[in-house]
Amino acid sequence: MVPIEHVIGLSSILFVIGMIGAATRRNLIVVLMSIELMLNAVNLAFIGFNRLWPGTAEAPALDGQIFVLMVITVAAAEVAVGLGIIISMIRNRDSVNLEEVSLLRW
Amino acid sequence: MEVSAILFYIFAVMAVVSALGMVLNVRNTVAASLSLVVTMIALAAIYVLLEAYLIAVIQIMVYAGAIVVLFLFVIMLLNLREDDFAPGRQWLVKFGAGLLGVFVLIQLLKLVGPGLPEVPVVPEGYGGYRQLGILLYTDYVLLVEMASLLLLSAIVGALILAKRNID
Amino acid sequence: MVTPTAISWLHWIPVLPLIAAVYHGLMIGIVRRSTPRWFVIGLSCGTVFLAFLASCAAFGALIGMPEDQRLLVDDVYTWIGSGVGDQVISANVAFALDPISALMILVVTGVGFLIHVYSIGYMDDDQRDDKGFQRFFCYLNLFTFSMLVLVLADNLPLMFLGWEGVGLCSYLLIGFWYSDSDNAYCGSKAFVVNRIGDFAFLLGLFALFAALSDAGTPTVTFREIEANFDKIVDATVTILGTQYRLVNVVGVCFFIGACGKSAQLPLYVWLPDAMAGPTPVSALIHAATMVTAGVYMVCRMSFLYAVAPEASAVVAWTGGLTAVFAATIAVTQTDIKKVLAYSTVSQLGYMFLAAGCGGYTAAMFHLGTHAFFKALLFLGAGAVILAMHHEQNIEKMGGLWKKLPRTKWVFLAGTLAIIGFPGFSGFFSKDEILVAVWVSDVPGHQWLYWMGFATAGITAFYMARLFFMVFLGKLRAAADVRGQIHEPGASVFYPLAVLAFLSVVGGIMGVPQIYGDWLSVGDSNSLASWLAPVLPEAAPHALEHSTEYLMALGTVGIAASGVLVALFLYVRNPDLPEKMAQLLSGLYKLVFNKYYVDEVYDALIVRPTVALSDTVLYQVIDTRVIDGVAINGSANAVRSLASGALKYLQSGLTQGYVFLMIVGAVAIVGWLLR
Amino acid sequence: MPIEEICKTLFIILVIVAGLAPIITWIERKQSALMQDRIGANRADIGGITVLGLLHPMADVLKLMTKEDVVPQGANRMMHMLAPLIAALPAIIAFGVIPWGGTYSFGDTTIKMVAADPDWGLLYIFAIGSIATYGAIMAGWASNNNWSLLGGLRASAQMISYEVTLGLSVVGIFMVFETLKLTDMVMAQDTTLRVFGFIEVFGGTVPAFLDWVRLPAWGIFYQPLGFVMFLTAMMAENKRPPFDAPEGESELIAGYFLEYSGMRFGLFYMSEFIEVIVIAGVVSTIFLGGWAIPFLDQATIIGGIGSFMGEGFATGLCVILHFMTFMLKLIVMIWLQMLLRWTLPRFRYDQVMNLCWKGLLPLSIANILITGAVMLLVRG
Repeated sequence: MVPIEHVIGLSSILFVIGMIGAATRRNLIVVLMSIELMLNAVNLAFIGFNRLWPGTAEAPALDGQIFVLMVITVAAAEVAVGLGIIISMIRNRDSVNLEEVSLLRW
Repeated sequence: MEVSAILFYIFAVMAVVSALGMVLNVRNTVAASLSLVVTMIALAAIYVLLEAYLIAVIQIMVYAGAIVVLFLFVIMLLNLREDDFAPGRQWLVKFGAGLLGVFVLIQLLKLVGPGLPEVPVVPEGYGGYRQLGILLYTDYVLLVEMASLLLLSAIVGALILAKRNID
Repeated sequence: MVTPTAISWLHWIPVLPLIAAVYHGLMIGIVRRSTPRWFVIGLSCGTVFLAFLASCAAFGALIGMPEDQRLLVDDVYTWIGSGVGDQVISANVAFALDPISALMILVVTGVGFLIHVYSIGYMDDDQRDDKGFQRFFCYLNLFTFSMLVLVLADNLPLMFLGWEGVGLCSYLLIGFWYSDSDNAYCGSKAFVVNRIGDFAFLLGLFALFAALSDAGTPTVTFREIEANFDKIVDATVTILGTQYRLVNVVGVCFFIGACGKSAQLPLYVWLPDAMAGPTPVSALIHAATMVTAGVYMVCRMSFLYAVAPEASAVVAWTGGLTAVFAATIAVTQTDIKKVLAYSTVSQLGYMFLAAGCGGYTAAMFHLGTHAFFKALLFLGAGAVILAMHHEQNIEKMGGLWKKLPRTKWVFLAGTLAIIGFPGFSGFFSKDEILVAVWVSDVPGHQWLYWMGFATAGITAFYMARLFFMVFLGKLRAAADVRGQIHEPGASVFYPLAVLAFLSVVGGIMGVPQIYGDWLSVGDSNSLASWLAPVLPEAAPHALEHSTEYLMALGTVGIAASGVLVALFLYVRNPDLPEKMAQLLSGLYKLVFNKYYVDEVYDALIVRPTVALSDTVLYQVIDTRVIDGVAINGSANAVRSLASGALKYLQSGLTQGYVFLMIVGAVAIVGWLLR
Repeated sequence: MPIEEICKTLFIILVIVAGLAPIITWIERKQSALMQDRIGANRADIGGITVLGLLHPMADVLKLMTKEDVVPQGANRMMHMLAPLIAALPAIIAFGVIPWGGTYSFGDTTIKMVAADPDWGLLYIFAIGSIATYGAIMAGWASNNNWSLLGGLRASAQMISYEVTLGLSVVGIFMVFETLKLTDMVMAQDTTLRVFGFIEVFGGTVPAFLDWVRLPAWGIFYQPLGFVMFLTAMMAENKRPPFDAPEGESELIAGYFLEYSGMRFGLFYMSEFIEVIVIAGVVSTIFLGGWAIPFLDQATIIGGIGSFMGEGFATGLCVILHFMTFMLKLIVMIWLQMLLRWTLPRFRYDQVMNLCWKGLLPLSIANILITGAVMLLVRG
């Protein structure tokens, strides 16, 4: 197996890609997908680090993987609500352009 | 180089390329989300290489099989064929974001700079459903309960947001 | 050191009334649905009766144990746990039963049960729409719970909890008829005056705990304090440059707390006003149980007072002065409940007199007998008030001897008991106190003795006056109620009968040995031997029997003369008191107006406080400083900052926020990894 | 050992995909004809020889291969081309974990009659099944046709919904067998179930004559409700009638593969039939004992025959017997699906959804609860 540094490096690259996507794309759906990508990058880091400290057969240390499960749960919830928002946004504004929903400002 | 390392690099390149494909594809939202699926599956393969089998399967089932399908579903439901937003005053933003991204990348890589220990041999049953399941329902049972509450509230929230009129 | 024996069901004694109180509270406050009266009665009286039975069982369990090991502890859970290592404080919800508390729970639940039963009849005509009947029983049960917690508490904080609980219930019950603002005022007064005492109580608690933790044994449990007490006996504290012994300071602080709760000088002023509450409340709270909590606490801490002669002297002198002072006021009062209230203050003074002089057994004895006869008197007064259709002025009563054929006998029994008629309970307990005062070495104990002696006479006088004015002479009632005067119902009378029986024979538990010798009873003062293991008794008094007989005879004599004077003044020559009052109008007015104590307090404390609060605290500190600077000022500052500059950050563009978030996160991570 | 794996993979592709799937088309034609009182396929002939119409599959393949591959105007060419592959691939690779037989040892060599035997075999099938959704979605979207799009939408919604029930309905089976490994599941079913054994749970003893009343320890006897729900959900995942709302001819013409022709259409067509086999394989593996012969476990066969015919021969015989048993069960399950497909009319779309969310999902959760309670009672 490759050194875990490489796994973390991959995770960092994916995270930054997701970050740039979330910050620059104006399509709300793509922004949501970029956030998913960031979450996935974090998951990869969790799994990689967990692989370094796996515990023993009697006392497994699987905190990283359990956290990944929780992140996946949160991501599912987030997507459900996010897509609900997108649908109601389309219904009200007929667009998923983030710049068109800027009513809530000074 | 051993087989697993080769596979890792193949999947890593696949993940990065498809992630870039997702972020940079400004014309076609469906293609972007299908790129995301490729990233997910590549990551699942990397999880298998890291011996997190259950997580890998769940990654495919939940991310590839449900979350991105939901994305596609919504995209198709709303019939968003083209991501045709007017371009303009994007250069600055993109440049700034790129700069920031590089900076964050450097920061993150500095984090692992000191070097990590050697990858140990995994114990018997690592990453399998037995160990994870036992942990989930003993030490982390509160987390499971909280997750169930979160999902419930997400269901209700999504319903209220998406339904035209609640009677 | 007594090793405690574990007992698992002791906590049910206080919890049972609590269940009823919580149920009533829920029904009144949350469910808001009326409960049938029979159920209210059954639940309230039933739980208190069960608590009484449990108390009897606990008492029996205690009797069955060896004499020097009588301590049952029910440790329920850790209530307050704090600190590490040596510096820990651990206050448990733990109930301890030793001979003193056993005596107290019998009184509280027994008399309490009788008063619950009495209340059924007394409150029956309370037909107002705010669920008064159920509310009354809710408070009454809550009071019973609090009092039992106070009595059974194993440590000072838990005792303080009960202490505050009874104070709260007292407040609630005094202002029970809150629609009359006077009653509400009286309740507030009781509450505020009690706060002063409670503050001192807390100070004493803190001082005691601080000293004990300095000595290396931080504890708040009574028996642990007692076990480690020799470590702090010689400790001193410096207050305002003067050194005092710690035990004296703590003792005085606790006693000030007791003054508030037990209505001693100078904090007695709330008790006469507390008569605004329903009569069963006066009987239960303001005569039999709560007001004796101070005496109980002093006896509980007797190991402290035994080595603090100065504090004991303060207790004794305060008690003695209160006894005389309140008795003189009682002479002129015309409200039947006020007379009894001042009488209560006076009798409580008696108890403190005894406790201060080292006669803890005598104090507890008088506490018990007083609970019987004073509850009886109050309830009897309640019966009279009911009969007179809520007329409380004794000048408008008179001649009820024929009208109330049953009540008059029980009232007479109570009167004789408090006067100290030979053989009645008050006779023995009062004697015990006077003997204890006579033999003590408190500075000026002869004075105290004569004060107690005089009080006995005055007590006889005013009680006789009360009895004569109510039951003898002409019927002075208003014309419209004359025809309707009637005996109260069964649930009112039977508790009276039981209490009358107890008042008459209650003294049997503590008959002094000199009378026991007549009947060849070896150990006639069973109360003293019962309490002996837990109360430090003063050195065995070396009085000759003849001296003791003489003292008893003297007391009886002065009581008899008091009664005779009352007979002369109020039965033979009903016009004479009026003339005397006119003759001594200055003195009469002074006494009639309770020595103007309320007015003096009002002028010296209440008005300056109100004025200070109104002008400085309210108009300057609250309005200007807190509202003006702290609240509006900070709000204005935030608002101007936000509207001037920060609002432009809220661009409405989601990705602007994402950018800012990333920049912030990068800054934090960069700083962490610098 | 790569050789062994390659052999197994080739076996799967050749026997199942290339062999069994076309034959099933014939079975379906003949069976439907039988049910509808027709004769069925009998026209394809080579020199007048029709062989009961068995030549029809061959003719089909030839026809599909030689037809023009049309890509409609405005379609996304790449996705349009990829979609059929993505639809067919998961169905084929799902075979990897289905055991065709048990584990046999000939002297030193041990043979496992399964291509891959991971610890999480059943989860693998679910994961693969969830990817299959993309074929329909991509096909529907890439065709640039409203009916296709609607078909793709319906397909994705239907498959996502039934995946939930699919997973939950077999949780009871996981609990009973305490494993996710398919070979272990079959091993656990290669024994018998004492019908009256529950008496011992309540402290009684089982009378000897009742102790002889036994059933094969198949999943279907432990989880009858789970079996029904799993089969239903699997069939719904396959989008064949009666769950063919995504491709309902009367509403959507042909749904998501409306714009396909030639061999690409053939791939969609084939993938459905392959999935029929997958369903049959999975169901018979986890509910019907897989290769296990009722009342005759592997040790008994090898011990009984080996005593007079030699161990090697007995094991070989056992392999053949087990494989035949599995094929028999497979065919019975395929036949059952055909029967259902030609018996039931198409559900309306809302009926499909109601059946899933309001019928099967609560039932499957109740099934889990009841199973848990019973297991707590029985196993303590």
